[in-house]
Amino acid sequence: MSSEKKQAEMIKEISGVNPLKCMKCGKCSATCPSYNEMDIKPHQFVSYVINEDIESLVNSKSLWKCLSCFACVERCPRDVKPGKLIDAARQVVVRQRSQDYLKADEIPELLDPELPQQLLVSAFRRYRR
Amino acid sequence: MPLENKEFKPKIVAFCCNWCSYAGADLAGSSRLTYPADVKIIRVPCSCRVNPMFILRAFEKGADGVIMCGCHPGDCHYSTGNYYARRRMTLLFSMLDYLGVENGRTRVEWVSAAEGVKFSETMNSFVEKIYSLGENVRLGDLRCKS
Amino acid sequence: MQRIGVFVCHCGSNIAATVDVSKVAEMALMEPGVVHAEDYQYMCSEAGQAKIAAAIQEKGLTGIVVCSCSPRMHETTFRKAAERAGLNPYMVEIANIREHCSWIHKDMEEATKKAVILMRAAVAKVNLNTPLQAGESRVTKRALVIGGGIAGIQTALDIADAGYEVDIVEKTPSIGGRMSQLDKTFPTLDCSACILTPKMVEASAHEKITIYTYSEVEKVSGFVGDFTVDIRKKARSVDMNKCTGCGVCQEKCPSKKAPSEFNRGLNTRSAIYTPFAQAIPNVPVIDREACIKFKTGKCGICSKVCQAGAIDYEQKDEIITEKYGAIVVATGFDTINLEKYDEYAYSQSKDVITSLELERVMNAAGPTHGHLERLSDGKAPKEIVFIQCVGSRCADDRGKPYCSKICCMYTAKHAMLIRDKYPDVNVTVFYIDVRTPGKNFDEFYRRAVEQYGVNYIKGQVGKVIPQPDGKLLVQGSDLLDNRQILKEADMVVLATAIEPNPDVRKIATMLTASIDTNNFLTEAHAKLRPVESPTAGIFLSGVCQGPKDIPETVAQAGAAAVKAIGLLAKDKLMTNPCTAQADILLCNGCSTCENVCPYGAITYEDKEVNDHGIRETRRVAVVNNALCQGCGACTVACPSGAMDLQGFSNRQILAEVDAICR
Amino acid sequence: MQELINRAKELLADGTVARVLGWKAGDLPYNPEPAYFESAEELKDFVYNGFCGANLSKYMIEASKLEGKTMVCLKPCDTYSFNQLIKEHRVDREKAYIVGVGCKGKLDIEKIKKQGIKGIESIQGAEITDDAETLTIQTLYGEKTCAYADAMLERCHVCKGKEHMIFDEQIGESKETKDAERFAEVERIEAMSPEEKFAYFQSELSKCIRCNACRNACPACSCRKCVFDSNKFDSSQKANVDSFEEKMFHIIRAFHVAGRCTDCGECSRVCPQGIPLHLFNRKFIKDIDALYGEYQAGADTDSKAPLTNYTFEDAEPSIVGKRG
Repeated sequence: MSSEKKQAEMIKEISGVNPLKCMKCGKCSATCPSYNEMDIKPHQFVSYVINEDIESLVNSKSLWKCLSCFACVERCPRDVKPGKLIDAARQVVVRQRSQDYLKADEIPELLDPELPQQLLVSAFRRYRR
Repeated sequence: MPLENKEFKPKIVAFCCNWCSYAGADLAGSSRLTYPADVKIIRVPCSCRVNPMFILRAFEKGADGVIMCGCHPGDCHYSTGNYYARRRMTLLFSMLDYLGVENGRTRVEWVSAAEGVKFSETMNSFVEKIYSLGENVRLGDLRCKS
Repeated sequence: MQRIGVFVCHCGSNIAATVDVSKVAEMALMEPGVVHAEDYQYMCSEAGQAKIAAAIQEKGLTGIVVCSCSPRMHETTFRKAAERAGLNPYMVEIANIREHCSWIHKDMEEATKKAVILMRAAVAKVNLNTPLQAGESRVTKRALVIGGGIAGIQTALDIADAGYEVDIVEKTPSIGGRMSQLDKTFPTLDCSACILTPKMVEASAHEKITIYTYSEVEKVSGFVGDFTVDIRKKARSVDMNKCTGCGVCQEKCPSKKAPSEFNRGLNTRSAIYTPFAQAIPNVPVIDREACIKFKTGKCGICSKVCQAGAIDYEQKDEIITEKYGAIVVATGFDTINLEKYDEYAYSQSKDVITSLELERVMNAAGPTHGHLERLSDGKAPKEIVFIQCVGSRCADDRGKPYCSKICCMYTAKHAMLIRDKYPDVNVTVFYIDVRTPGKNFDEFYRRAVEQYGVNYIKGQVGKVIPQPDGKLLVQGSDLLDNRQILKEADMVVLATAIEPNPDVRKIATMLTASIDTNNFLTEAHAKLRPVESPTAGIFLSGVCQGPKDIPETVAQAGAAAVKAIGLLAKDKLMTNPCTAQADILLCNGCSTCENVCPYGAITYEDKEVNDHGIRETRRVAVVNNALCQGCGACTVACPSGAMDLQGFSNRQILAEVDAICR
Repeated sequence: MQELINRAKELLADGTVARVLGWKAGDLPYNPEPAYFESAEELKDFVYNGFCGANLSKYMIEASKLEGKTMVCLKPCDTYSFNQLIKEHRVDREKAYIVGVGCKGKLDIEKIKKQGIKGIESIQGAEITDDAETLTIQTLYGEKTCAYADAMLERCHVCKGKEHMIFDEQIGESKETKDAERFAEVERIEAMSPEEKFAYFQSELSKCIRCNACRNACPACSCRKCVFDSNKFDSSQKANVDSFEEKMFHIIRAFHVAGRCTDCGECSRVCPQGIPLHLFNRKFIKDIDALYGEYQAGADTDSKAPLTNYTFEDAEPSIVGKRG
């Protein structure tokens, strides 16, 4: 199995998603609050996984722009859960050592004092190595 | 076919439902699609008519393989018969396997009235399997075998 | 002991070329019970049949085996031949030595051996055959149609035109159904009422049709040809014989706050009401929940103003019991509840409406008298967004997994009608796929796009956000342009999925008609028997079987009528004698068989039995031969072997097994 | 036990029940037998102890036909059978006054004997109220002891739980006795090679003498007439004339109770030859759980039985070969 295929399989396994169920209705993209920040749009995540183009997916901005708000998961009529796919893609990256998006010492200066603690905790959960 | 089995002529019973598989067998016939003469077909109205007793009895009397064919799930003439048959046969086959009977001796295959080719292919592969397993010694009345 | 004759057919050279037919006949004589065996060129020919008849008579045969082609080919032929010669037709068995032998084997010795074994199995079976009599049951020449929408009306008219009595039972106060709520119909854009009301009038005037409105089916017993049905005629509080339909009562009724069902709750009606002006019968009903007289005991205005003296506050529900030969289900559909689709803000804004509500808005008799306006403030909308597939094609439990089929077409219709009447209004349709198979359907949709400038966007809407100024912010995606769209709209119309009328579950249970996971009634065969239920005598008309548009519904209604007529035209029903039979001495009364019977043919009764001198009352299985189709599911489910199948009995099949394995 | 007897007397006296179905002492200290008691006088013979393994549910089929109610003593595991019989319309709930009796695991005399304890005269510690972890056994050869748990029936080591599924009242405490995996033995056999499996069952089943004790004790095997006694399948009263007969009998028996067997273990308890017959039933239960969803027969009175139910996606029979 090529490594791309392996990674696609891994994403499917981690997310528990069957991308073939997608009907291309676009409701995920329609509902996404980070849509404009993303280079690869939520509905495209699904096609990227189907086409096994994981390289592009893991190098995309979208990977770090998705808020994991799961609005797309909630509203997807086909139970495809694009949010879970991107979450899984993120997992594939963070599972490799030193692929962190942020270094620990970069964080303090990025912090907004108004930021709720809870958000920080959830962010760490998502981005930590 | 292995040489040492040259003398071995297996007895194979096929239960076929009247509406799909028996018609599929008819189609195999009218299309002249051959399969070994070891297979003998018994017509039943539906796969759900096949009682595990029939299958065990066949083995008791010396059958070497028993195959049951019915309509594809969802296509049963009686709407739901093959669903019941599927559960019954799954459990029965599992029990036979548990008792140490080679699981290749029993098979269920869904064959529609249009699948003459599938019928003949199924029978060919089943018979081949039975030849490879050889004579049924684990089930059956051993007196019949002498 | 049977006296069996074996007849081996050459089928020209079809059999004889590979099977030594005379050898088969010769071997047959060695089988137990066989007293006669012969082979002949063509057994199915006149001469061949004559040979069988002669042998039956001369040798006093009690059973015959014909070794020939498939029983699917000539079993009936030989059974009839035997019957003509005085033998019970079910004493005939066929050994299929053509399709299952001569045609597939090349080696003569091998094929002959197999043919002999097949002959033996058939002989072994015939040895255990018993004469079977096809039962007869009478047919009541009257049909019941449940549901008075276009499907029910059309079915009733077709059956009545064939000369049979038909009763329509309709739950609401008037027949007409969903179609009466529609404004225009695709693809020709005729006015729905203009084509429906004449049919309603025709049905009510037809001498063979009796209409029970404001009535429900309460109980069904019996079986094909002989159903007994209790119909509850709910108290109307108005004497149908006296009422002249003048309408004064409705005008004077002081209670006018009840939501109008006909207008989908978009406006209100009086407590005494007819659902719509063209209602049939044109006799109002008092809604006792809303009526002041019923709630407080004071009022009685309708009674005072009624010149005919038709108001009857004392009226009670009435149960009518009637017999029917056939029952047609035409219970139709409703739109799904949108509770779980809060992202579309249906519950938050009056300007987010379903397509069926839009029909009422567009209709001259509707809440806005046909003016397109926002229901919140009555302003004319400038920007309308349609959202397709709301709840359809949905894999989770919020919606329905199927395509509702009619939405693409009615949305195109709505879009077109709006653009036609209000050219300054912008119309946008968000769609996943546009599905328009059907005569002149795609042309219709293309006209909406090309001629009327409806803006179709491939992509779903994620959410609708009501704005403080009353506008609706629609956030959708355009998959072809790969962008997210934010659009301000004045009105949003949801193409809401349709589902079978919720009452259908109850009705199906009463009829023992099967129903699928989506509550659509199951047809006897998806392709070949689409308008019949697997339960004999029950027919399906309209959307209760699956989503359909009007032309399809009418076509299916006619088909269901033809099937019902085919049944009613018979004086007696011949029943298949190969049915299950319960041996009441062996029956445990455990209900296992009842649970696997697809036809509801098995019931349990307390019966007096005499079990070797022990007299007692036992709960035992009883098979209704008119309902049983002979699948045999019960025979295997029965642990005690009490249930057996005539014509395919346990012992017969075992005899075949034994003969083959001998 | 005294509490049970007192309650039985009350119920008989106030006419709630016409009779009591329980156990009375047998001719040996370890073989109490099911019995009816119709008066306070008769109740002096009533016993309830660790050897009262018999599942009385089945007796209620006949008791349901009698005049008046019957007080029946049911252990937690017996109540599953009773529910199953209600579901199959074999017993009349109205005719039963169910006393859910406590249970701290039932004893297997064979297990005691296997420890070399012979010539048994009396056994202490088997009383239900007794908290003793040890049985004290007086024998011809002196006093012997044996741990209670070591003498328990196999079925009690895989106990379904101490809750009664159905009862009118409960008397006595029950103890958790589960200390083994229910399907461990089945799994052990499944892991064998076909040759080993065949040899194992061949050796076990060849002991069968077709005494029909399993059939007679089994609450699910309650047919008015067994198929092996009727001529419906040409299978009546066959003796074991060949190696196949007992297989046929036990496979079909297990199949007929599949989805209905509550795993009460009576078949194995009563087998005079010590054949582990429950392994057939438990195999079906395991398959049903795995293929069609967890199902415990007798846990309720209205669920659809696995063999009278289906889904479109059910496993195909070929799964048997694929599971490996």
